[in-house]
Parts: sequence; C-alpha cells; structure tokens
Amino acid sequence: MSSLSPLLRKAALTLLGWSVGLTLAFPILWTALVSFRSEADALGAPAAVLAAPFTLESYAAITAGTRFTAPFVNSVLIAGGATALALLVALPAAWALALFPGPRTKALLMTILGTRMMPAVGVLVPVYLLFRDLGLLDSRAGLIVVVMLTNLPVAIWMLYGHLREIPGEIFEAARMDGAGPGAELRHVIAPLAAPGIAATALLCLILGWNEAFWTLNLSAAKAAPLSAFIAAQASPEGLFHARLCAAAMLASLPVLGLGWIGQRALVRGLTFGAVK
Amino acid sequence: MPPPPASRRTARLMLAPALGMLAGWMLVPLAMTLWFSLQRYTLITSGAQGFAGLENYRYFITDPAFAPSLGNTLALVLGVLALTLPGGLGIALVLAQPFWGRGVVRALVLAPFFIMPSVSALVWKTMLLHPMSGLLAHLARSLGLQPFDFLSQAPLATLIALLAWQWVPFVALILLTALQSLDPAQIEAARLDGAGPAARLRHLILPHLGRAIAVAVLIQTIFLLSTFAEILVTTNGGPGTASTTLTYLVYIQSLLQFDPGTGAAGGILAVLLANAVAIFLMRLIGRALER
Amino acid sequence: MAEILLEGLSKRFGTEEVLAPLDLTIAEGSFVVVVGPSGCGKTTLLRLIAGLEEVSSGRVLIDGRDVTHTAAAARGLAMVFQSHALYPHMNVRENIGFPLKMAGRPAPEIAARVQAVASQLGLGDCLARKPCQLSGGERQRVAIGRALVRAPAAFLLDEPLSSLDAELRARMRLELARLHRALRTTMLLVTHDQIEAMTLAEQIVVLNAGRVEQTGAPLALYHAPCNRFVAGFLGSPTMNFIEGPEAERQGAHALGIRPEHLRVTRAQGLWPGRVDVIEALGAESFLHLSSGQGRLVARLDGSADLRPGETVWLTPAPAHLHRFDAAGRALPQRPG
Amino acid sequence: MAEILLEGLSKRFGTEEVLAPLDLTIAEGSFVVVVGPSGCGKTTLLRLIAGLEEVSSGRVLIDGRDVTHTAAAARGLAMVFQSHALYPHMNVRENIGFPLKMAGRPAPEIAARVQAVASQLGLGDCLARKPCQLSGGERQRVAIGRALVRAPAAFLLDEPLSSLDAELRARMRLELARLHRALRTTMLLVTHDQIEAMTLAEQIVVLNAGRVEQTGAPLALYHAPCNRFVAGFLGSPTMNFIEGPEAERQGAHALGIRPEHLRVTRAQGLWPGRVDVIEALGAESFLHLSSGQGRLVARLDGSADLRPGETVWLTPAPAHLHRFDAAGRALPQRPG
Amino acid sequence: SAPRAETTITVATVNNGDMIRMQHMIGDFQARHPDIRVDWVVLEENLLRQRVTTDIATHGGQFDVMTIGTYEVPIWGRQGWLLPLEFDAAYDVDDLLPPIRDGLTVEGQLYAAPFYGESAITLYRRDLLAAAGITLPDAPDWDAIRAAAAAITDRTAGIYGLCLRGKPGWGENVALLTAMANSYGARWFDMGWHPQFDTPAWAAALRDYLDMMRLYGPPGAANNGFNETLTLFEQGHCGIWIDATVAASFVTDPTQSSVAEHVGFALAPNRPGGTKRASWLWAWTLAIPAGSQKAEAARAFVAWATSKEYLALVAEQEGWAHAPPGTRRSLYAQPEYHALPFAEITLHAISEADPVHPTVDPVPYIGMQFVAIPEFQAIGTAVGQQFAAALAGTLSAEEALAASQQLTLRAMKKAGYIR
Ligand SMILES: Nc1ncnc2c1ncn2[C@@H]1O[C@H](COP(=O)(O)OP(=O)(O)OP(=O)(O)O)[C@@H](O)[C@H]1O
Ligand SMILES: Nc1ncnc2c1ncn2[C@@H]1O[C@H](COP(=O)(O)OP(=O)(O)OP(=O)(O)O)[C@@H](O)[C@H]1O
Ligand SMILES: [Mg+2]
Ligand SMILES: [Mg+2]
Repeated sequence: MSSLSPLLRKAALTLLGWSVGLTLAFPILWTALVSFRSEADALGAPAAVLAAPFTLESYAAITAGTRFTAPFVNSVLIAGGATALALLVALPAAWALALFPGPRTKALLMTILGTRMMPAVGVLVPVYLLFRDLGLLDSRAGLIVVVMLTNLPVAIWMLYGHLREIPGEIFEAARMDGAGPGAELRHVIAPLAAPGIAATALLCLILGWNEAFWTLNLSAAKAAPLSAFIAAQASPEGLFHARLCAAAMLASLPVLGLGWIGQRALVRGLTFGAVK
Repeated sequence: MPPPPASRRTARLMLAPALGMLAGWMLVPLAMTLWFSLQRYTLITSGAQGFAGLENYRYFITDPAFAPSLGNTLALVLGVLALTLPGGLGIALVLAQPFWGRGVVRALVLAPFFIMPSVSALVWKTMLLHPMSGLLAHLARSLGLQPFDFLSQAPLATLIALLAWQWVPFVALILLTALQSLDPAQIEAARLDGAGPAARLRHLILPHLGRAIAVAVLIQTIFLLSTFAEILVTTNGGPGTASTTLTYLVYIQSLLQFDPGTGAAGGILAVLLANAVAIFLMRLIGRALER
Repeated sequence: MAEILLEGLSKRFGTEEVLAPLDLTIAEGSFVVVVGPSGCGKTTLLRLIAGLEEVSSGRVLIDGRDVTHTAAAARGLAMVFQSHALYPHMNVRENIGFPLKMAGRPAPEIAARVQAVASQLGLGDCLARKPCQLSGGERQRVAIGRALVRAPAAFLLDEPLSSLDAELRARMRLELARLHRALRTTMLLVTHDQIEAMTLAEQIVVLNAGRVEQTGAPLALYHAPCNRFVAGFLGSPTMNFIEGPEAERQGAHALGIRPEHLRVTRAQGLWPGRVDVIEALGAESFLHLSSGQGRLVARLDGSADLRPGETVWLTPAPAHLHRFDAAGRALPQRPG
Repeated sequence: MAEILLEGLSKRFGTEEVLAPLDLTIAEGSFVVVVGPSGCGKTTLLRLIAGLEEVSSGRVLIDGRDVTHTAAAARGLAMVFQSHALYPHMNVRENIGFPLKMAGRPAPEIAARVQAVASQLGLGDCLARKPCQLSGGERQRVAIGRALVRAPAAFLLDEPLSSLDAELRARMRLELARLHRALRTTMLLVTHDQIEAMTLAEQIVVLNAGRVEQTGAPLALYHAPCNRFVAGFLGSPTMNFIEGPEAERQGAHALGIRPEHLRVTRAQGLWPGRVDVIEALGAESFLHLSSGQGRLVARLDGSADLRPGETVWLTPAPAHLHRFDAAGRALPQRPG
Repeated sequence: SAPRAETTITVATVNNGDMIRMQHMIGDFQARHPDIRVDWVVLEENLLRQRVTTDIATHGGQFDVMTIGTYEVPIWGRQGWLLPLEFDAAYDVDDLLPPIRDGLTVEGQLYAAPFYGESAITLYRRDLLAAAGITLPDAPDWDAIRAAAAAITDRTAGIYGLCLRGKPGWGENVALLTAMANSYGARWFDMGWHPQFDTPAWAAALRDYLDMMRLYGPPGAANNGFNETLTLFEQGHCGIWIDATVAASFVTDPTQSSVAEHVGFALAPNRPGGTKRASWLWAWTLAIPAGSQKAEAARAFVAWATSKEYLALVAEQEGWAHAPPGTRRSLYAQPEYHALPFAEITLHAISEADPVHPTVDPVPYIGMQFVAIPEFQAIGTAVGQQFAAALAGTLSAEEALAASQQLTLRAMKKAGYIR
C-alpha cells in the first residue's frame, strides 16, 4: 500500500471494507428482506423473493396484542439491568487486577473465567431448585442476577485487558493530583478506558439480550424476554420464513441499533500522546 | 510497579464484590452438581434414588457418544478459533483504516454477533443451507450443480462455519478497540525503521494485540465449549454423533433423559475438560497476559 | 549522504498554519541544526521530511528525487523521536536491532552492531530491559541507538539529548560530531540547547512561528543576526535590548548588546546600574541589573565579588552593539 | 511548606539495588536540586517520596509524620513527571484544573486559577487542545502547570524544563525561583542542567549510582567538591583531570583543573598544547587540546583567534588546582 | 380495570396453529369467566416439553395448565403429577374418541383433556399419479407406494416421489420409522423388555425406508421433520407423503398450499397382507399439574378449550376446516365438517388406531409411534440419530441397527428393566 496515492488507497480500502461487511451481514440483510415479503413469496427462488412486493403482514402477525411488547420490555430491563450491574461490579475488580498486579493475579483471572466453564445445561436442575426455593422463578430480578453473573467474568476480562493498555503513569499522576480511588476511577479510568468500557458494555448487552438458556428456563409468563418470544416463533407447524424473519428482525433491531451507536463510540479512539 | 500497601487494601476491597458473587455463583451450583453427580436421581422416574457412587460417571463415560463428543468438542473449538482469529484480525485492520462509509461497514460487520444464536442457526439452516429451498441450493442449481446437503454431509464443518460467522465480529471488535490504543508514534518509528506492512503487523501490531488476542481466545473458547443452541437447532448433534459435543451430550442426559445425576456427572467432566483446555491455552498464550 | 531540498513546504492542522511555505536546502553531508521556540514547528518540519505527516503544499526532494508522496519507509531516513517512540514489548537489544532486522541483516551481524552501538551509548547493562524499566535518559539513548545502528541517507534527530545529564550530553555531542565526521551523513538536528546548536551545526536554521528567520553558520548568526528575534533567541542569557532615547541617539529603534559585551566596573562607565540578583554558575556569573536603560543582564567570569543592592557602572563594547529598526530588522553596523 | 526527612531509604528492583540506603533532610521551605548521571536513581528517589513506589527499606517522614505507607494521594505533594503523564482525554484546561477539581474547589475559582497559571506559562492559546495536539515543550509546560496550580506541601519536579528552548527555559527558571521566593514551598527538583542546578538550588544533592556523593550549596560544591566524581560532574565542560608525574609531584594521585582556570597564551606558560578542536559558542569558546598531560579543555571568553593545529601554552591557576587521592577523595588545598 | 379479585392462570402451550388460534379465541373464555386472566407461555415443542417437565418434576409451580402429549400423560398421571380431571355433564366426556381418551386415562382416571388428535395417513398428488397413469388404493401397501413413487419421481423437475421424515428425534423420524416397523411386524421390545433392533423385521423396515428415500426422496431428507416436509409438499416437490392426519388440513388450504386441489388421501400403508398399518396415534392435550394453586380456574379453562362449544366457536369464526380435529365424535357428525375431504379418513385412521396393541407381536408397552416409558425420550433421540446417520449415508442400515440395539440395551439396563 506504500506507493499508492492516498486517494486510490482509500478507494481500494473502501471496496475491500464494503465487500467484507456486506458478505458478513448478508444472511441478516437477506433475513431483513424476507421479513418484508408475504409468506408465499418468501418461499420462492431468490430472484422471485427479490422481486416480490413489500408487505408488513408478517410484522403485523407477530406483534398482534401484547405478545411482543411485554417480552421486549423484559428484555430491555434484563439486558440493561444486568449490564449496568455487571459493569458496576466488574470495573472496580478489573481496575484492581490491572493496576495492582500481584503474584496471584493470573490465577485469580483464570478462576474468574473458570466460573463460566460449567455447561449451563448441566446445572439447570440445581439452579432451578435454588430459584424455586428463593422464590425467584419467573422474576426479572432473578433473571437480571443470573444474566449479570454469567456475563461478569467476561466483563472483568475485557475490562482488564483494556485497562492494562493504559500507561500506568497516568494513574500515578492522578494520585499525585489528589484523586482517591473513586475519583481516579471516575475521572481518569472511565474516560480513558471509554472505548474498552463501551465495547464491554456492548458485549454484555448483546450477550444479555441474546441469553436464551437461563432466561427461557427460569421464566414463564411475567419475566419472559424476547428469547421466549423467538422460541414461540420457531418452527410452528409449517415453515413460516417471513414470519420467522420478522421475529428475528424485531428481536435483533434493538441490539443492532445499539451496535450502530456503540461502534461510533468505539471509533473515538484515544492516542496516548501524553506519555513519552 | 508493586503498589504501596494502602492501595493494595483498596484493591482488595474493589475485588471483593465481584469475587464474592462469582464464588457464590460458581461454588453453590458446583457443589450441588457434585452432589447430584453422586446421586441416583432422575426426574421422571420415581425409581430407586439415593447414593450412586461413581455409577453416573461410569455410565456417562461408557456412552458410545462420549468419545466422539470429546473429539467433536475440540474440533469445534479449534476450528472456530482457526477461522475467527485471522478473520477477525483482518477485519479489524481494515476497519482501523479510514475509508468511505466506515461507520456503516462497522455496523454491518458486527451485525452477526447481535443476532440470537438460535435465530442465526435457524436462518442459516432454513434459508441458506437447506438443500431444497436454501439460497445456496438455488445458487448451485442455477450453476447446474447438485445442491450440497451441508447439515447431513458435513455437519461439524457447517457448525464451525456458522459459529465462526457469529464470533468473528467479536474478535474483530476486541482487536479493533485494542488497535486504537496503539501509540501511532510507534508505527511511525517502525515505518522509518524500514518495516513494511507485514513486518509492522508481525513485530508491532501483533505483540501489541497480544493480550487482546489472548482475551479473545479465552473468552471464545469458554463460550464455544458450551455451544448448545446452534447444535440443537441445526443438527441435533447428528447425524449419528457427527456433531455431538460434550455439552450437547450433557443436554441429552439432563434434559432429554431428565437424569440430572448423569447430567451432573457429565457437567463435572465438561468442567474438567474446560479447565484442561484453559490451562493448555494459558500455557500457550499466558505470557501475552502478563507482559 | 543525501541532499534534502524543501520547496515551498507548508503544513496546516485544520485551519492553523503551523509551517508557512518555506524553502530550504540541506546540503549533502552537512550538519544542520534547527532551533526555535517551543511550538514553532520544528518537530513538524522533521515529520514532513520523514514522510510521517502529509504536506499541505510544496515538495520534498531527496537527492533530486521528489519523495513528497513516497512512504516514510522508502525514504531511507533514520529518525530519533522527541517522544522516543520505543517499542514497549521489545527489550533494548530488540529495539535497537529492529531496523537491521527489517533490513534483513543476518542475526550475527545484528548482534554485533547492536552491541557496538549500545556500548557506545553506555547501554551495555540494560540490553535485556524493557523500555518501562529504563530511566528517562536510558530511553532516549535507546532511541538514538535505533537510529545510529542503521546507515541511512540522513539522520533526523528531534531533541535527541534533552534527557541526558550534562556530562553524558557533552559526550554524546562529541560522539555525534565524530560520527558525522566519520560518515559524512547528512544530519538534521532539532535542539533547544545553545551549546549543541553552536558546536554541532555547520548551519543553523532559526525557526519562529513556522517561518525561517535566518539561516547561516553558527557564529555568523551569533554575531550578525538579521533581526531582533534571532539576536534574542541565540545566546544565553539572552541579548539585552534597549529602546528609548539612547537607541534613538544612535539612529535605531532598539539597541542590542549581549551580556558578555557589557563591561561591569565599580567606578566609571557609561550607564549606572543596581545589582538585583547574582546567578553564580561557578565558571561565570550572571548579573541582573536595573538601570536607566531598563533591566539588563551582564556576564562575568568566575564569581563576582559583588552583592545585590550595590551600584556598578556598565559600558557596552561599541563594536558589539547591534542596532534594529522598528520592524526588528538589523541595521548595518555603524562605522566607528 | 514541609520538611521531608528520608531515613535509610533504599529501593531494589528485583535484586538490583537502585538506591542504597540514604539519609536526607530537605528543610522546610528549601529548594533542593538533585543531580546525577542518567540512571542514577533520581526519578526513583522522587517516586519514593511521592509514594508511587514502595520502599524496600527505610522511612519517609513529612513534617515529622511517617508517611512511608500512606497513599500517594494523601501525602499532599505535587509532582511533575519526567514523562509528563498528561491525561490524554482532557484538554489543557482540564489537565491543569484537575488537581483543583479533585480538591473540590468551586468552578469559577478553578477557571480563574487555571487561566492565571496558563498565561504565566505561555499556554493561553492552547487551553482547548488535547495533549496529542501539543508540541513537546507545550506538553511539559502543561505538566508544570498541573503542579503549580495547587498549593501542595512540597513540589517534586522531575526534569521539568528539559523540553524547553533556552529562552523559555531561562524564563521558567526565573519563574520557579520567583515562585519559591513568594510561596516558600519546599521544592525538590531533578535536573541535568548545570545552570538550573547552580542558579535555583539552595542545596544540591549529587547522586551517583544510587548513592549520595555530596550535599551542599551550589558554589561550595563547585569550588570544593569532596571527590573526583562531584568535581567532574559539576561544571561544563567538565574538569580536566591530570594523572601521572605532574600529579605525583604535587603529592596527589590526580590533579583537577576546570577549563576556565587554564590560562591560554600564545607565548610562555607551564604546559605546551596543540589545539585540536575549537567550539565557539559566541560568548565563549572551548578549546580542546592535546598536551603532555593528556587531553585538556580550556575555556576562553568570546571567540578565540586561534586555529586547530596551532600550539599554545597552558597555565593552571594554582589557587584552583584540585588534588585527589587514589580513591578519588579530595585532598586539602595545598598551602601556597 | 375491574377491581374484582382476579385469578391469573399461566398456560404453557406449543406454537402450533391450532393453539395459536386458541389464543385468539380467548375473548370468548374471558367473557364467560371475567374473573380469570390467562397468561400465555408459548414455546416450540421441544422447549415446551423440557420446560414443563423440569417444572413439574421439581414442583416449580410455574404453570397452571400445561400442553402435553399422549406420551407424557400416562407417565405423569401414574406419578401423581397431574390432577385427575372431572367434568360436568355438559362437557360430554363420552363424546371423546375412544382411542384418544384411552390414551389419556390411567386406571380409569382421565388426566388430560385432548385439544386435538391425529393419526397417520398417506397424502399424495392425484395430478402426478394421474399423469403417470397409476392410481393408489385407499388402503395401499408399501409395494404400491414404492411403485407409485418410482413412477412419479422426476428429479430434474424437482419432483420427489416419496417424502418421509428423516430428521432425528423421537417425535420425528423415530415416530415414522416405529410406525413403519410396526407394519413390518417389528417391535421395540419383547415382553421381557429386550430391544428388538436385531430382528429381520426391523432390518427389512429400515432397509426399505433407506432404499426408497435414496431413490425417490428429496435431498437433505435427514434434516426434514414434519414442518420441512410439509413445506416441500405444499410447494409441490413431493409426490407421496406419509405423515400425521393434521397435515391434511394444511395441504388442502389454498392460502398456504400451491397444490391444494390436487391432494388425495389414503390410509397409512402396510406390508402386503400385513395386519398392522404404519399408523400412529397422538394428541396434544391440556393437563393441570397436581400442585396448582388455581386448580378451579385451570379446570374451567381446560373445559372451555376442549369443549364442543369451542369447536363451534372456531367453526363459526374461521370455518369448519380450522376446527381442532381428532378429538370428538360430534365434530365428525357435523355435516359441514364431514364434507371436508380429509374428515372421513382422519376419523377412520384414529378409530382404527390401537395404542395398546400397536404391533403384530405382543409388547409390554403402550404407544404406537413411541414407547410410553420415561426413558424413551432419550433412547428414541439416540436411535433417531442412528437412523438419520444411515439416511445421510454415514452409517449402513446394519450399523445403525446394531448401534441402536446396543445403546437401547444399555439404557434399559441402567434403568433397571433388564439386568
Ligand atoms: N495534531 C495537531 N493538531 C493541531 N495542532 C498541532 C498538532 N500537532 C502540533 N500542533 C501544533 O503545531 C505547533 C508546532 O508543533 P511542533 O510539535 O512542530 O513544535 P516544536 O517546534 O517541535 O515544539 P517543541 O520544541 O515544544 O517540541 C504547535 O503549536 C502545536 O500545538
Ligand atoms: N521497573 C524497573 N525495573 C528495573 N529497573 C528499573 C526500573 N525502573 C528503573 N529501573 C532502573 O533503575 C535505575 C534508576 O532509574 P531512575 O529512573 O531513577 O534514573 P534517573 O536517575 O531518573 O535517570 P534519568 O536521568 O535518565 O531519568 C536505572 O538504571 C533504571 O534502569
Ligand atoms: Mg518538538
Ligand atoms: Mg529520571
């Protein structure tokens, strides 16, 4: 790329970037397209699907009544609540691990990740019993806690990685400037690790939003999130491609939107010009 | 730089909530699972219940699907990693450069990760891969080829492709964020030192990304080891045992057979496997974490 | 060993013009030092030559070849960054050896050359350390080593000695001079150290707010600055400027006289002055005085046996009086 | 305005002892300058006092209070980092204002004080810029501003002026001196600049390889160094050392004579020497000579009308001859 | 809105068309019982089964009404997990089709009320057969099926003579193959609970199945379950399809099927001269877990949803074709319903079904396309994998049967049926 003129280089990159992006997103774009076709049109050959008329009937069908809104609200509360909680707990932990490394730090990090190693299917019954006895079955609070706990190790790991990237002298400067741990976290770490925190929050949101095992198995009617909504759409008698696609789009749009906003925050990379 | 003790106390205080919660979340179910794994305990038969010793483990290990499931699990994890790491790195490198519409492309690239796994699996299965109505089948036929029945003929490879598609944005995202903390002056210095793009990648960018890569590998591995919904939706672990993983076998035991005892035994075995893999990985990439 | 030619080179960051279009020839094998106040664009100039910054207008030619749009790596220049820009994950040995590795030199040769450069720079003990384990001066020396280990077309050195102690700095200065004599590689050095500028340069370029104020041999600039800025910028303590009736009497807007050209006597002299502060450096002392001509600084050899508050007489050496017009331009020396 | 007491303070990194156990008293309100070669432990010393590094042994007392295990933030000291350590996400205004914000000062007060400090440092134009948009000198001034804006118990300044040009440096030097006179806050400054050390310090601490070589007033150290290291380290160009028969004749292992104490004459003198190099700085010139006593440097006022290759005579000023024993210790001045 | 004390019941149900329709009809129930609110938990079949089983086995108490199949009802009823159902006279229990009702009764107690029922039939394309110049008898045997399939298969045109389930699962390919094996004289277990996959009858059934699917089946059949095959058939890719009776109402629905007017029906096939057809019996039923705190409200709901009035309500609002089939004699007595092309044959198939004597040789279990023991889910799924592998070509028929035999034996030993 060295001797290419900047403009040509940018054009080549544009081409490359767009083809990668479109290829990766193709299944989703196609899903979106099919969701706007009638059920009969959706099953046709690709060319026919492309040419078929636009319709919102599938969306209308699956959003009838409160079948969508209630799970949607639950998903927002659960994913959002779990993310907020996870960050709240993970940020100090990651800070401590990253900035005060000791001989046991690595082992501790491994242990933290180790909590994710138990396959959920293997512990469902014990956890179900636990939830039953605590009266947490089908409650949003219970789901928030579970989703938070499943995401916590990942959050700590991601944040740890990002915090380690920040040059240590900046924290020292903050300490010299009289910042206590709280102020340091708020004024220096949080903004400096912002891209990392944003990435972590985004990841937690996505994982929480898409978490389907615990949310499905520990909820019934009141706390059921969108994963349950999707499970209600998948493979009824007959294949309803359009309806399935519409459901998939509806369930994914919020996170897709978040991703759209989130990636903008991520771009705001920081250059560490301050440190020699 | 070893910190003064005062800060170390604060550090411990900061760690406490997270460690406490995780310990609870890990230890309580783990203890229960251990206990269940030693019990004769099935949900839908009221047959003899009680202490079973290692019977559950014996039964799980002698399952004819056990050996293939181990192989499949490892193949799945390694296969996905082999695809997502280079792929994610390439994408991150492209996305780190300025070009027209980069924001949109970023969103496009990240999109697969945003879709619920079971939905992705359904979409792939019914709309892309289906040998009659799938897009690829249409494509093959329009080229005069016989459509390939991916899920029957190459179930594991197809699953790996599907999972790689889901996870490559994650890797790209992590590496992209890490790329942005690379001091541009270093790249400039390397350019002056005569390092071409490949050399810069190898000697500067990759070492800088070391920890991010390690994080991506570990997190992915942990998630991949417990892959479940995708298998359930696409292949049900088959045909035969061709795509049965350890986790899926545990699922069969605990939630199809409703035999939490044996399922728990399988769960404990899965934990052991995950730890073995993790320790192996730590050996491999641990140094990147320390730096 | 290259001639560097800048033609109408300029640089804007956004709307701010950091370098005004400037023309400059750096002769093959010469040693040019760029000086100027902080923020005047010295680093930017080097980065433009290196190809790290895109030019806003103008051309850069190396040995007659237009490299304005050539990638940095292909220009064959070596640079010491003001911020060092060491590779944090490589130890000192790897940092210094990196350019050679990139050039595909065989490992034994790299090892030998790194060893040589490191001991030349007094880094022999730290070869296995990472940059984060080095002191500031050690880091800077690694940055220098990374440049010295190569055989580039030209060296671009951005304040390469700023973090070194006086002794080491003097040694490094001589080392650079020796190197330049031996290799005759073109060198472009940015510094804010007077001694470095005066002793190393064959030619000094004085930059101010993105503009070249004057170019010339060190002593020529020192003795015949073309304007008040250059006069004031070279020399430390800075030149005394006198405005008012005394200047007008001599047909100028301002007079300039360097501290060492003010003779200080207990009795008799041209202007009386009161000693405010005495800075004793051992070999010399600086007298800060208040006089009818304003605040003045005079320089004395050794320690002065004066005390603050004393009144002394000051006499400028007429041959060393500089005269400036209202725009700051130097006026020709007055005959007599 | 605090007294800082170090008792048996030492620091090891792994097995390497970077600071040997040292005792040091920094009197309340004094201005102490620490000098020493690169890598001798100056920064480490400051970091230990600041509480950024854990001591390996010994105690740090501030105003009699043992703070060895007190957190950095609670010690009430302000520090300028050698590497600046600016907050990259804050602009200049926020960087400077940060300590005040941490102290919970009201916004208008912060704004006013930041404004004052910034204009004092010549940063008025860059207040809205981020660190990555600043030149090296501007960054350093921001780092200084961040310390100056506070009213700390003491200032710890790690080479705060190293990236500034001579003029600015002189101005900042005077500024620091003025500030110290005004506030009488204890100041501990690390520098490798002779002028800074000599002019600012009430007391100079010479550090070498983690050990204190000598402590004392600047001129005392300059004129009566207690050993060869201190003698050679202070003063630039460095002192000439002469070993061999001439030294033995004077009852010493080595003689020391500063360049300014070597009189150079065309005819007549003690030792003949051949001029190798002439470094002309304008106000003065350094002559590098080869003589029977080895290589010598002499200092001349103004420009010397000598040329390389010429032979001259050198005469040391007897009153300024230093004598050292084989261990490098200074021997008492010879009567006569 | 109404300040009256309200009972909220949670109904867990599958997302099949008839159940979705039930949700749309809930206004009628609400009108009759204004003090009962209904919360729905709608899930796809496998998930629903997993959820309700976990819940009922651990007494989680999250559901007041559960949608379960004829497989679970006798097992759960025997465990005492379900509330015995008693209805008033207006409900007319005797109107329920006897084979269905028998399947839901344990020791004389009804434990679940059928919402809809089904058996198996042969669906075929009259137009294709006519074009090929053949006809299919109303009670075909496998040879006739094979001959017809051979005659109409045209791969280049995307027409596949025979579509059968191939997707692994005890409710998918195992259901079909069990029914088919029954017609070949095979059985799962002998009277001593010994697995019978090593018998010639099983070998013949599986070999024929694989043979026909290889020659006349659609590509990717190893992933085709009921849904996938239904879609294939509706799109005109299938000549003959042997599957559940409910399929009849879908493929004849012109809004959904492109071949609606060309579908013919026949009974499920048997072996030439055989006594058992490849048929089955299944019903989705509503049951109330024993622990429910709201049994009264739940019972009211179950009664409403499985009542004659409900059938009439659906018929009135959506047409008779959409009434849940296969549960009540009275439905088939309705002239409008009887006139539907599939009504007669569905009734016939269901009435003929005999889950207590599903096989030629005697068996110790109940169930035609399944074996009503708790272990069957897991065994069936594993066996289904073997069959799917055979269909995908990764195993031979012999290997698949041997593996099935072995794993079934193992599981039966573990469960203590045999030593
Ligand atoms: N990326 C940037 N965006 C905006 N302004 C910039 C940027 N980089 C540098 N500048 C400004 O350009 C001017 C020249 O910067 P430069 O780094 O060349 O100065 P310098 O002469 O090297 O100063 P110093 O001696 O302090 O290092 C400064 O005023 C600086 O603030
Ligand atoms: N983290 C560390 N691990 C190992 N050695 C270290 C570490 N930090 C500093 N050192 C070593 O300790 C010695 C003293 O370092 P220090 O930074 O105090 O030097 P300094 O006197 O400030 O030098 P300079 O003038 O070059 O800044 C150096 O030799 C340095 O290499
Ligand atoms: Mg600069
Ligand atoms: Mg230092």
